[in-house]
Amino acid sequence: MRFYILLSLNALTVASLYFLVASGFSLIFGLLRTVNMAHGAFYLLGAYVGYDIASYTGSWLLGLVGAAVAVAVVGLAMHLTLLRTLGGDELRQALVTIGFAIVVGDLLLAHYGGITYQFTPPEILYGTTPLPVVRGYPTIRLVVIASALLVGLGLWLLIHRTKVGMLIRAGVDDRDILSAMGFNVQRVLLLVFALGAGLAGLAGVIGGSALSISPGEDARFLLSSLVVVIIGGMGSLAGAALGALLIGFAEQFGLAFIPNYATLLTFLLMVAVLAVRPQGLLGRG
Amino acid sequence: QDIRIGALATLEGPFAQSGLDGMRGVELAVDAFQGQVAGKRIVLVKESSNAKPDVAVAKTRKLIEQDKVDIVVGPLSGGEGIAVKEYAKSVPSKTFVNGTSGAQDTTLRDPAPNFFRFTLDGAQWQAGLGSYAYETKGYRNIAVVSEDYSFPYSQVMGFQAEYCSRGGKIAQKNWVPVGTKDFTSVIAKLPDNVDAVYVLLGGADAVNFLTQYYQSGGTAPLIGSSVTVDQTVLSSKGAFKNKVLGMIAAGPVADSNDDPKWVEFVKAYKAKFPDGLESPSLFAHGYYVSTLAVLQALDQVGGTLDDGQKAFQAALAKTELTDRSPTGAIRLDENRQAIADNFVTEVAQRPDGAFYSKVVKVAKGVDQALGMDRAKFLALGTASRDNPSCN
Amino acid sequence: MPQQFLRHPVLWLALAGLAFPLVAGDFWVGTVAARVLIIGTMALSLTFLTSSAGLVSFAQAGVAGVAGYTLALLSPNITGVGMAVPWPLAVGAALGMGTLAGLLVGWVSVRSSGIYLLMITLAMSVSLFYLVSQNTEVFNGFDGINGLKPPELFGIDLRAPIPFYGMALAAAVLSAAAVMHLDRTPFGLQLHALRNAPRRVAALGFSTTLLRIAAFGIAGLIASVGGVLNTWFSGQMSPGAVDVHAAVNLLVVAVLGGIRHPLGAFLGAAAFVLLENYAASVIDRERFNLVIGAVFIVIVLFAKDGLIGLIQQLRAQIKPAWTGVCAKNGRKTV
Amino acid sequence: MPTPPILTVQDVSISFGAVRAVNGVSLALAPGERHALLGTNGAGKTTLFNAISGEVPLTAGGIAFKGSDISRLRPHQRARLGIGRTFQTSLTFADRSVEDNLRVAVMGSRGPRFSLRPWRHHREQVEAARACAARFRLDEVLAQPVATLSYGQQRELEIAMALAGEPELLLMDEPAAGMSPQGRGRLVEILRGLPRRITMLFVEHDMDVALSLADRITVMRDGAVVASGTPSDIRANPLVREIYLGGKH
Amino acid sequence: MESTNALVVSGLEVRRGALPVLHGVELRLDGPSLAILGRNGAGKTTLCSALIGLLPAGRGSIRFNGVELAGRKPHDIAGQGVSIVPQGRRVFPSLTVDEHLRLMQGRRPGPWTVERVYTVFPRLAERRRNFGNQLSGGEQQMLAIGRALLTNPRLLILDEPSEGLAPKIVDHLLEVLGGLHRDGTSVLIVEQNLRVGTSAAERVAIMSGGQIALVTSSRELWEDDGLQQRYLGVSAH
Ligand SMILES: Nc1ncnc2c1ncn2[C@@H]1O[C@H](COP(=O)(O)OP(=O)(O)OP(=O)(O)O)[C@@H](O)[C@H]1O
Ligand SMILES: Nc1ncnc2c1ncn2[C@@H]1O[C@H](COP(=O)(O)OP(=O)(O)OP(=O)(O)O)[C@@H](O)[C@H]1O
Ligand SMILES: [Mg+2]
Ligand SMILES: [Mg+2]
Repeated sequence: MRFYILLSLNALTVASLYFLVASGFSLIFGLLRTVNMAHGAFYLLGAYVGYDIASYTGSWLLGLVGAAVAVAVVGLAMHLTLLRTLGGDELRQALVTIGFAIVVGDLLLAHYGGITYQFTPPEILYGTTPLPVVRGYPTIRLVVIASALLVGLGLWLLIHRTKVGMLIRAGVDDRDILSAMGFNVQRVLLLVFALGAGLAGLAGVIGGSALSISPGEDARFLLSSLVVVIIGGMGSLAGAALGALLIGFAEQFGLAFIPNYATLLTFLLMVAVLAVRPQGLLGRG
Repeated sequence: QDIRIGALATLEGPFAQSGLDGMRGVELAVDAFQGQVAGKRIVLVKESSNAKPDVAVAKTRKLIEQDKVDIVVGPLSGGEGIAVKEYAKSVPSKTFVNGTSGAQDTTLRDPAPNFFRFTLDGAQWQAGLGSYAYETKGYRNIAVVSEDYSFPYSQVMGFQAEYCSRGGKIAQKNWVPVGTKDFTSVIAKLPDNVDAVYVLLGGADAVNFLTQYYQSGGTAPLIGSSVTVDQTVLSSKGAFKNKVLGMIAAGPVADSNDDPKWVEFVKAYKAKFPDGLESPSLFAHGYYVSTLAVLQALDQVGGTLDDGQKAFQAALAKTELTDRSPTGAIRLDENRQAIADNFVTEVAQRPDGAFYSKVVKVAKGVDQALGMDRAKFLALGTASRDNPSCN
Repeated sequence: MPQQFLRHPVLWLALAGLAFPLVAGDFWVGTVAARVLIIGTMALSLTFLTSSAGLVSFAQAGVAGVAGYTLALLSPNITGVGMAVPWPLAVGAALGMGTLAGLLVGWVSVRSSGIYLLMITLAMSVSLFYLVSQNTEVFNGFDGINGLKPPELFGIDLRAPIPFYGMALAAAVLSAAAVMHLDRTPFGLQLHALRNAPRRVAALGFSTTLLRIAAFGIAGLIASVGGVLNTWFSGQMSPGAVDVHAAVNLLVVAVLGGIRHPLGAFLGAAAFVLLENYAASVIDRERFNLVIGAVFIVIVLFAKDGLIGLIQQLRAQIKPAWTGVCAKNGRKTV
Repeated sequence: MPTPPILTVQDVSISFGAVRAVNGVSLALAPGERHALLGTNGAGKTTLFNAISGEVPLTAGGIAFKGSDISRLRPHQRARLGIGRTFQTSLTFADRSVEDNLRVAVMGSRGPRFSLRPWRHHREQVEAARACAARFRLDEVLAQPVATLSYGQQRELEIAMALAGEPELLLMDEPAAGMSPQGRGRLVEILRGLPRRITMLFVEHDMDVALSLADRITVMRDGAVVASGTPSDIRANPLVREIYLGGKH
Repeated sequence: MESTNALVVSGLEVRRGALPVLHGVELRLDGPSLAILGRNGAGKTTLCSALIGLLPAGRGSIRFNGVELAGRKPHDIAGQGVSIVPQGRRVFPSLTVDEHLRLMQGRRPGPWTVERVYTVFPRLAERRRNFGNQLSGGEQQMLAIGRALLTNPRLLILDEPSEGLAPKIVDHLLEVLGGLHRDGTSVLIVEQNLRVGTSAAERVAIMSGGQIALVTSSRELWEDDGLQQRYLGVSAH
């Protein structure tokens, strides 16, 4: 019993982390219809920058905020310089972001080297929280779950309860007409891009605290974001949450029971979902 | 005329740090000869692979065909080694000296006559550890958490050769896919009653495992493989380190080794690479001794390579590193595989707070059959998830 | 005379390919150029899918990998897996299995389009990666299958640089010619129609399912040709050949070269292989990924239709008479 | 005994979630009949068309073509049986030329459907495509990509493509929409000139076009049929005047 | 407030791709309304797109109430009080009917509210939860019109608004358009349907080959078969 609860908690943690990263990815896709292949690089960049800020100021929270802001700015810059000129050409946008990701990844490797970094979050976050049945659970992992809930709720309100959300969706459908109706689509676009990138940066710090930071994490989280968002349905926040949960559980239970083929399982799951529901679980077809 | 040496290591991806350190080893060795041998200048050509065999072969081909190197030192990881060895057979007039790749079959089965390995293989790197765990530490029943590919398989084989033959039991083996980052579910599965957990993970995976193990309240002592608590892990930034004090592991190098040649080597390393690791890793060491051997043999044949490298290869096969080796004598067996010393270590902390591995036992002159009868050892077959079994 | 014109590009490929060994050394021929042709052929399968049927697939490297693994398992190897059969049989089986894999990809993804198609194909290829890297019994896991060699044919050792190159060139030219030919047939036009408006295609009486699966099958065959050559070329087959990077690389190659024209695949492959080998000499050896990334960005930003587009533009300026040719089959959208 | 109907729509209902778009509609078309389907916006006309051509599944009821049930067939199978259609919003192959569009349309019914032989072996189809273009005066823009045509020209191509397949039953969803008065005149002329072996069912909001083409008219509102009869019956029907035609007709 | 808006287009040239489509369009709208008629491909949609800024004006000027619109961004032009019902409707598939309308509400002050649109097109109220792609063609057209009205424009451009609408709804639309000038809104309507075009506006401009060929009063055109034959190739009678 304890084992299963632990497994579920682990799955929840992983799902939360995936959701945190994937939500920004989904958001950016939602507006730009661009598969931002640099999203993993944003994550990693946020983690490293956050680490520097946190160790310089001694405040984990400052690291968290600073990373989000810094990566949002980088995202803005990337959008302004690289993406905007490409208009709606999705394939080329994807390619440019791949190039950007390679460059960022290499610069990070040059600067931070290949060693593994780990945050030293405040003592209260780093310890163990007593819980019934499972006795104790790492506090930082509970923090991951909580932040995913917070971010999810915030984004949901933004998209479904505010005009900005409608704008985002309308912008996906027909940018020209939306601008002809008097909206500065470019500005909304920029904002959303910055927000999505900032979320990746934030996730970097949280992920770097719960797990660790090292080269290669960018590709890993890019892939996981893709899987999560695709299974759930592109551009759907609830879909991303559902996708993250599915993958989190498949991964952790797989790891416990059929470790050899655990990852294979998650990808086969994705194939199965898409073969049956080509637009993802909650995507509108 | 110059002598051209190609150095192949992984400078990208998760193994980038290791590759970098390997390259440092090559440079140190060339420095030890003041950049020339028998009056000929040594020209180094570096090339990067990414731990993939096909890329390693492509880059090796490039070194040979395009950069026209005479000798290749490398590659770094297991699968690459076997692929390069196979390629080596097609260019008998060039010489290949392994970097740190530790797959047994690179030299154990179907070896290439022009492929040399002056480092130990994955199984040899665990020599001494099994008996130390059983006898000195008194572990009788352990669990294994390991990455799921050939290098850890052979490390487990090396460990079991001593541990199981003395009567040690393995309660559970967990093979996790390479690249797993969250081990908590594996940790939750570990039996409560084991004496120790034998961890065969490297780099970031090791850091993650160690952190998660202690966060999850793990108390059983840990045993490490050759890469679990090396300097790439010990010098990483993280809070897990206070807990790993006293953890035992084994490998071809130890950070603190009283051997004056080792001390000298570390000094040279730190002087040349102030921003390198706290202490040279097994990668720096492996590439260092391999390059040293090349240079020493070249010296012996007066730098002649124009006989299709025959004389040089013959000399290399007989090369023994004694004075120059920082880790004790190294010589080759009939398959051109190293017989050398291996170190059992314990994690310790310096007064300045830095962590290091300290030698607690030396396994002398470890051969590829791990002291067994060679025929019997070969009959065991290739190491795999459940071969050999522990009983 | 449109057909004569259409044939031109492949003719160039063939002529340039035949002339190359006369001016270049063994390394350039046997290693660089042969690799360009191999990667180009694999990327061609993607170019074909995308430019004609509008299907973007991340699975082509995986499909090539299926062919590669089939060949490896049916050839003598030092890993001791599989069962060796005469090489023509092994090659035939490899091409067959690759085509089947292509058909399977098409069948499973038949209802997906756009980014979803990209992702379901990616998922399939990643699944293959995890299967072969985790399965030790058949595929020997992470380490793959080693010690594979091209056969001897009529006393010619295909391992030697020039013969191997010749084989790769023949395969590339044939594949490119096949793709160009398809574009001139009703089937080719039907694929174009499918790309534009699948609903309409169905309403006109075509089975869109069949058309799509057929396109994937053809692409699978082309990718398999590349896969077989690649296995011989690197002498081994391991999961690395079917991992995400391999999948992404093919897309990069296809887009760099220009996805609207079959020759683009080969141009892209040339750029890619050269970069891979020589980016390191441009700056510090450890930082060559930086160069690669930057070059991608520059090419994608400034060459709308990839390198082939650049060349067409250049030619348009030099000799306007030629542009008609390329614009005709080069321009697929407005 | 009258000839058996070529198309029978029997008690068809179609729901989208809570919206019942079509509600128990029955319809029978005699061979050669030219039948107009009128109705208020959102009455379910397009939905009914989609059901006949196989794009939308039936919630209830059945559809028979030439005496056999086709409710379970996929769209392309129905097309091959001889049902051609146009779409309310043009669906053409935007980046191909007008001629290419028509070639595909010709091949749909006449084949070849999967030929790997180059075009020079398919003279007949190429000729048929050109002839079809000429009929709609699209021959001037034959080589132009469809995306560069004006809206109205695209509408004309839309119809031309459906006719190119020479279907036995032709479904047209607002064929005249977007066409200039001149184009409408031409369209009516072309459709009237079609041989009687082609049965037509069409939706049209332009009364002039509808009345000058149709033998019979069915009027729908909110998913159900409210009136059916000859053009003059319908024109005189007070309910139709009230809910659909308004004052000016 | 009666409409006192003035739109003056002079020497307007616009390309589509490499192809010049408008060749020096001269047009004035200073009354409440103007209809533009012309054959398919004459350039009407191109003109509308240029007016709202979706296509760049190559040469020439577009002045609205004295403000130069040429060269401005669409959202900027919309900010000047120009709105459009585009050809082909182009509603947003991922917004519900209600969201379409609420998104536009309150951008500019004026008489149009979501409720008023629902009163004008009751059908939309019945379908308020349907997404844009779950509407019939005519419903989409109503939504496109409602969406544009909600911006409370001073100049409303309608590109073939009667397309797909049932005759009765067309009549209704004409009434609505007829009342707009009282709110200070001028109407520029492109039509294929001669009856609709001439009833919606007092004056008509006939476009041909990318130029304005004739400007006349609606009544004159409606009654003169010869004129219709000459410029439109048909007559309504
Ligand atoms: N996917 C859908 N989901 C929900 N409702 C839908 C969907 N598609 C259509 N509807 C509704 O079904 C009804 C019938 O639509 P249909 O398109 O058949 O009307 P129509 O008679 O063709 O109208 P029009 O003359 O305006 O084109 C409409 O009220 C529409 O809102
Ligand atoms: N994207 C485009 N690229 C090139 N040419 C185009 C494009 N769109 C339209 N054209 C051309 O511009 C001309 C004018 O088109 P436009 O759509 O403005 O005509 P219109 O008067 O609105 O016709 P309709 O009544 O059919 O809507 C046409 O000849 C058309 O072929
Ligand atoms: Mg309709
Ligand atoms: Mg128009």
